[in-house]
Amino acid sequence: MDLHVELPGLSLKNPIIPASGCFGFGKEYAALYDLSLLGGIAIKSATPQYRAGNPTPRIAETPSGMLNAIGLQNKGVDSIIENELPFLANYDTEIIANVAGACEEDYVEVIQKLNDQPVIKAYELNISCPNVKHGGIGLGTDPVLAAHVTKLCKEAATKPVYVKLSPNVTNIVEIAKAVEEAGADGLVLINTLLGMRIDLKTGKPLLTNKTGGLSGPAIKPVAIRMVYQVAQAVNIPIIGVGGITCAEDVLEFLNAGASAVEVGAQNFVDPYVCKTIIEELPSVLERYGYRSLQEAVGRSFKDE
Amino acid sequence: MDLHVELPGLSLKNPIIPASGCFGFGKEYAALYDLSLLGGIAIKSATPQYRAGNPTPRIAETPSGMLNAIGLQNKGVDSIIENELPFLANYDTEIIANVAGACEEDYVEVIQKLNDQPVIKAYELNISCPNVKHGGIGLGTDPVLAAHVTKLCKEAATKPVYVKLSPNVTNIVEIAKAVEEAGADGLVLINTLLGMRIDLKTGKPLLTNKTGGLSGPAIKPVAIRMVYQVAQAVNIPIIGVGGITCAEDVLEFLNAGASAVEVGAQNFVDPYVCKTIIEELPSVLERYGYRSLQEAVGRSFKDE
Amino acid sequence: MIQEQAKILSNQKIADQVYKMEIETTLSSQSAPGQFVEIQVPGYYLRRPISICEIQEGILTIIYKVLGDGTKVMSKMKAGETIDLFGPCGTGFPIENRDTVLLAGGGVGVPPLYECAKQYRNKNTNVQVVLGFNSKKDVFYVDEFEQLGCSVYVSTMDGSYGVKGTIMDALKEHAIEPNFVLACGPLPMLKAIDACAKEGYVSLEARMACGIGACMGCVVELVEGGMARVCKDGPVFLVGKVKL
Amino acid sequence: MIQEQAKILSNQKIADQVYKMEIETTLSSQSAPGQFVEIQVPGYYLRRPISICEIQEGILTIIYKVLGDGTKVMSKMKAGETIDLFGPCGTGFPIENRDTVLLAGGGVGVPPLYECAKQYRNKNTNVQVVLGFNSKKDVFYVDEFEQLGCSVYVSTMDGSYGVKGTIMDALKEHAIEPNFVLACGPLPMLKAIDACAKEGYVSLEARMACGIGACMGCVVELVEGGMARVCKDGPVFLVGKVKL
Ligand SMILES: Cc1cc2nc3c(=O)[nH]c(=O)nc-3n(C[C@H](O)[C@H](O)[C@H](O)COP(=O)(O)OP(=O)(O)OC[C@H]3O[C@@H](n4cnc5c(N)ncnc54)[C@H](O)[C@@H]3O)c2cc1C
Ligand SMILES: Cc1cc2nc3c(=O)[nH]c(=O)nc-3n(C[C@H](O)[C@H](O)[C@H](O)COP(=O)(O)OP(=O)(O)OC[C@H]3O[C@@H](n4cnc5c(N)ncnc54)[C@H](O)[C@@H]3O)c2cc1C
Ligand SMILES: Cc1cc2nc3c(=O)[nH]c(=O)nc-3n(C[C@H](O)[C@H](O)[C@H](O)COP(=O)(O)O)c2cc1C
Ligand SMILES: Cc1cc2nc3c(=O)[nH]c(=O)nc-3n(C[C@H](O)[C@H](O)[C@H](O)COP(=O)(O)O)c2cc1C
Ligand code: FES
Ligand code: FES
Repeated sequence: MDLHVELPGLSLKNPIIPASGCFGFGKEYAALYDLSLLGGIAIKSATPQYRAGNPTPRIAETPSGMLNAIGLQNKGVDSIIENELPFLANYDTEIIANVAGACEEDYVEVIQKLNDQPVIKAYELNISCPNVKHGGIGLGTDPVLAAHVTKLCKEAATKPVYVKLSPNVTNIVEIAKAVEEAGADGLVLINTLLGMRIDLKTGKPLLTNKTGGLSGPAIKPVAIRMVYQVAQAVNIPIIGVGGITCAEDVLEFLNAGASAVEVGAQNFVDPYVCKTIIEELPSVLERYGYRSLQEAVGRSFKDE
Repeated sequence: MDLHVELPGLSLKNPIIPASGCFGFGKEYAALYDLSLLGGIAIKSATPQYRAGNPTPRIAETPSGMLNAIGLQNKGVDSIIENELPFLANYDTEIIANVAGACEEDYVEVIQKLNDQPVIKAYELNISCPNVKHGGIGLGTDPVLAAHVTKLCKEAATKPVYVKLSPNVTNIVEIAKAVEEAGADGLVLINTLLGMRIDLKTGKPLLTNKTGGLSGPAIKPVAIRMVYQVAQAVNIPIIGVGGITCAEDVLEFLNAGASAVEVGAQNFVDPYVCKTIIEELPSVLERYGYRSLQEAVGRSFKDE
Repeated sequence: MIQEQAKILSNQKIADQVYKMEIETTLSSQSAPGQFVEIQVPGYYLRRPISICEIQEGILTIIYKVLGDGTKVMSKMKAGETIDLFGPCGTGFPIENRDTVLLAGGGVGVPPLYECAKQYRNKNTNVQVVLGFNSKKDVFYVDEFEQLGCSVYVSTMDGSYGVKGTIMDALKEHAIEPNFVLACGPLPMLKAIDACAKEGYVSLEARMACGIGACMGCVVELVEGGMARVCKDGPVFLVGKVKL
Repeated sequence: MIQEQAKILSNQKIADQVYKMEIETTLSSQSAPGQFVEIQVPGYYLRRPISICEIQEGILTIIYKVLGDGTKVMSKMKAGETIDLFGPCGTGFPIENRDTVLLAGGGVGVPPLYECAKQYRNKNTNVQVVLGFNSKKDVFYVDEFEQLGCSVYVSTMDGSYGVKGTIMDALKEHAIEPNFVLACGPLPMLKAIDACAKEGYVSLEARMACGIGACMGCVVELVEGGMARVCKDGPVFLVGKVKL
């Protein structure tokens, strides 16, 4: 079965994309399998400057999931252009640059620097970072702020802009619509849920950063719900993320309304997971009676 | 170790309370162990009238958790007073009446009817119901609405009022503070996260109600985070709920800032779980060096 | 009701995707035909309800079909390992004084009828059994029912064994009157039995959480109005009692 | 690196809460001393990093302490069962040309030093081994190191075996010079070694997610500035290289 998916700026040979922060810049996984097998790769968040990230421990396990508080550690956009993109140019896969920052100007700066990098096919705005200028409210949790940063990025960008939304909101549809109206070419749903674990030995939070982002199978029902709600409310494509471990999970996201998916934490558990899913997806689609991938998209809310 | 906890209206012999909707009115579990062992019981939500609830299927399994869409099925407050409370009066445990409704008047009506029932020691307002009058916004997701229903209930109630908050909000602290200011005697954190599963065989939501409430260990990190955030912002006690399966989990909630806890879905998995936790809690507290239960409360954010 | 880490005595395939497990457990002393056990499958959150197929001293037998992840894990369990049981749950089939009883089972609805057949045969009741499957490869327990002295009739959808068609076709073919029927199987079959049986009981399935009547997850509507819990008030209901 | 369902050959207790597991695996052909494997424990999400203790043809040995839920499950695995391994991960201890090497291990930091000892002894290097434990009941592998022809010194915190105190006390007591040291153990021990060793390597622990260098979960700060990944750039680092 043909797994091809055409999205703004992205011509994906299949809908499987490793999620940002869960695949580095591909080098480590390239030692395990050919990255050209992948539909695309969402590379680790880039900020204008080097960021050391949060102090360790940054990782905690949870039931069917994990918490991370990496804190956007990255070498800064210039170093990424110099040291990471040339390697990725060797592969026939669509590279999505995940863009982050502490304020709106940061997003614009990163985008301006990446605009003339041909290996980058689209941007994904990570607006879930809780440390921003605007009175401590995350850009991603307020529709007005989310729309504004989207608009600025769209003006700066020469490539399509996807916005990756935070699930830690009362009304995901409202934010999705605001971002669509501001010109977003697509949405990525969802980033991590805000969670915490306490180390019983000390009685203190296990992560030095105290809270962390919850990902893994535990959050899949929340991600599916949000994709389902948003897909019915917007007219731009959705890339689904959250707890995917197998081809069946991918089908669930497609049914919920996603056109493609990103696979995050499961890469840590099963380093071959993306390759395996790509191999198994055709037979899973056939088993459930689909003649094309497209037929599965949004089936959960479409009349038949 | 003495496990006694004194909370407004509730003199709990231990901090373990089966959560509303997960223990019915106690009858079924009374066949398994003596309910007088329990600190208290949060009984199934009561509404003014009989409610049939949602069509089935109402239950779906998820990784480390489950979805439910019972839809507040209950026989109405009058029937509960007549048929359920007399049985509960036989036990030496503190009964918390969980109160729900489709509008503010419903809450007040239920409370007025329960006020002269001596077996009820406190109210717990379930303001997470998404079907209310106010333009489809849940009472529990808007600080102004949440405060208002709290105020009305406090005026009507002759017993302490706890408010059970929805985790499906951008800013749990804001809502908790609004509710505290409106006179709440305590908080219960958290109700279920809104989630969904799709049945791959049909491509449609597995639950007839489409979305359901996610509970179980999967949501514990979110619950711990919210208890931790709210405990530092309010001066009323918190009852922690979400994913508790064992005495260690209880300690984690105490450390996060809860004074007592409710145990929900785990009753289904292990029908003796509350009894077991009560038996094991003293030795778990001792193992981690506590001389009293109180020492553990809020340790995660207290200087030592 | 008891929760127990019970010992698996055997776990063998008896038809396509269908397994029979014998379990050494004290639950057997409390069990009645038509009741079920709730099984904790390692790695999965909710317990799985599975009917009791046979009750012996200190031993319960269950028969289950691999339908999803949990039953798949169960099918890999080995004799000697333990399995976490809770039960017996629910209200089973009453054993009444009757001359003749017709047992109608479809697919994995067959197992609970076996203990019914045994107990009715012990009372010297005349037991007719009609079993419906999809295909020959799915058929099981025909010999076992015959060895109890039952008259057994089989139907398969594809006609590869017995009468071609449903149980209703087998009843017609063999001119069996559904006077007093105990039925367990897929919903369309139960509807057909519920409509034609003079008297009897049907056993239902539902997605369950608690399995003991506390959560209201598994309800069915009653014809007379109101709700009943499949796990507690059922799974066995009088014919004509519930809206199917 | 390979992901494999490998066969457990044995899994035995060798000290208080400490187990030794022999695994038949093709990973062994790629493994070097100081590298680790990532173990998938059924029922738990993240893999557990455990050092390689010994490398034989087609066999890896690991030694692990039951510290939490995952290692508890591991301790119950039986010979003949399979275990899901990924690895070998990380950059291990280089085997250099030296006259004498001092191996310093604390608690479950001891295991990776065993393969180092073996490979250095194969080169006829003079190998001194100093092992630190809490108490006599925790001591393991003294004989095994001696059988390789190493000089072994032991310290216990309570003095119930060997020198009372830390490894540093044992070094002082036996007047051993920390010239070229390979160390693995708890942070305070590594700090002490890092401070006094002329040359050598320390092996670190960190909470890991990916184990292959992609997630930045396990980083340590470098003395020269910047970050290194324990799972990929380490776990073995040159003495003096990282901020401990
Ligand atoms: C009272 C009762 C008696 C039963 N007796 C038998 C029996 O004797 N033999 C047999 O093979 N099957 C029986 N079933 C059906 C059996 O419970 C399901 O096939 C089984 O739960 C599927 O589990 P799974 O993990 O393989 O499927 P999954 O799809 O992975 O299960 C996911 C969740 O859905 C539930 N679920 C899925 N299918 C069903 C179903 N058909 N009915 C109820 N819950 C379901 C599971 O229990 C679990 O909670 C019975 C069901 C009920 C309610
Ligand atoms: C490179 C490396 C090599 C190691 N080699 C050994 C060894 O040879 N023998 C041995 O006994 N132990 C070793 N450890 C420590 C071992 O990884 C932990 O003891 C183990 O992960 C605890 O798992 P658990 O499920 O029992 O604990 P839990 O507390 O249930 O684990 C929860 C999570 O925290 C992680 N975690 C908990 N403690 C540690 C720790 N100390 N270090 C890293 N992650 C931790 C777990 O991996 C898991 O992700 C090593 C650690 C690293 C990083
Ligand atoms: C260790 C780790 C690091 C992450 N870093 C980023 C990041 O830099 N930028 C981003 O947008 N999302 C980041 N994420 C979120 C993931 O891309 C993904 O949205 C989330 O983990 C949910 O998917 P999953 O359940 O498949 O992991 C990170 C997740 C993990 C686990
Ligand atoms: C089947 C089911 C029914 C529930 N019914 C109610 C209810 O009637 N009222 C209420 O306030 N909460 C209800 N809840 C939510 C629980 O009380 C609890 O807040 C939630 O399940 C999280 O706790 P847990 O993870 O321990 O289950 C219900 C939960 C479940 C699983
Ligand atoms: S499953 Fe809970 S009431 Fe039946
Ligand atoms: S654990 Fe992911 S980089 Fe080390």
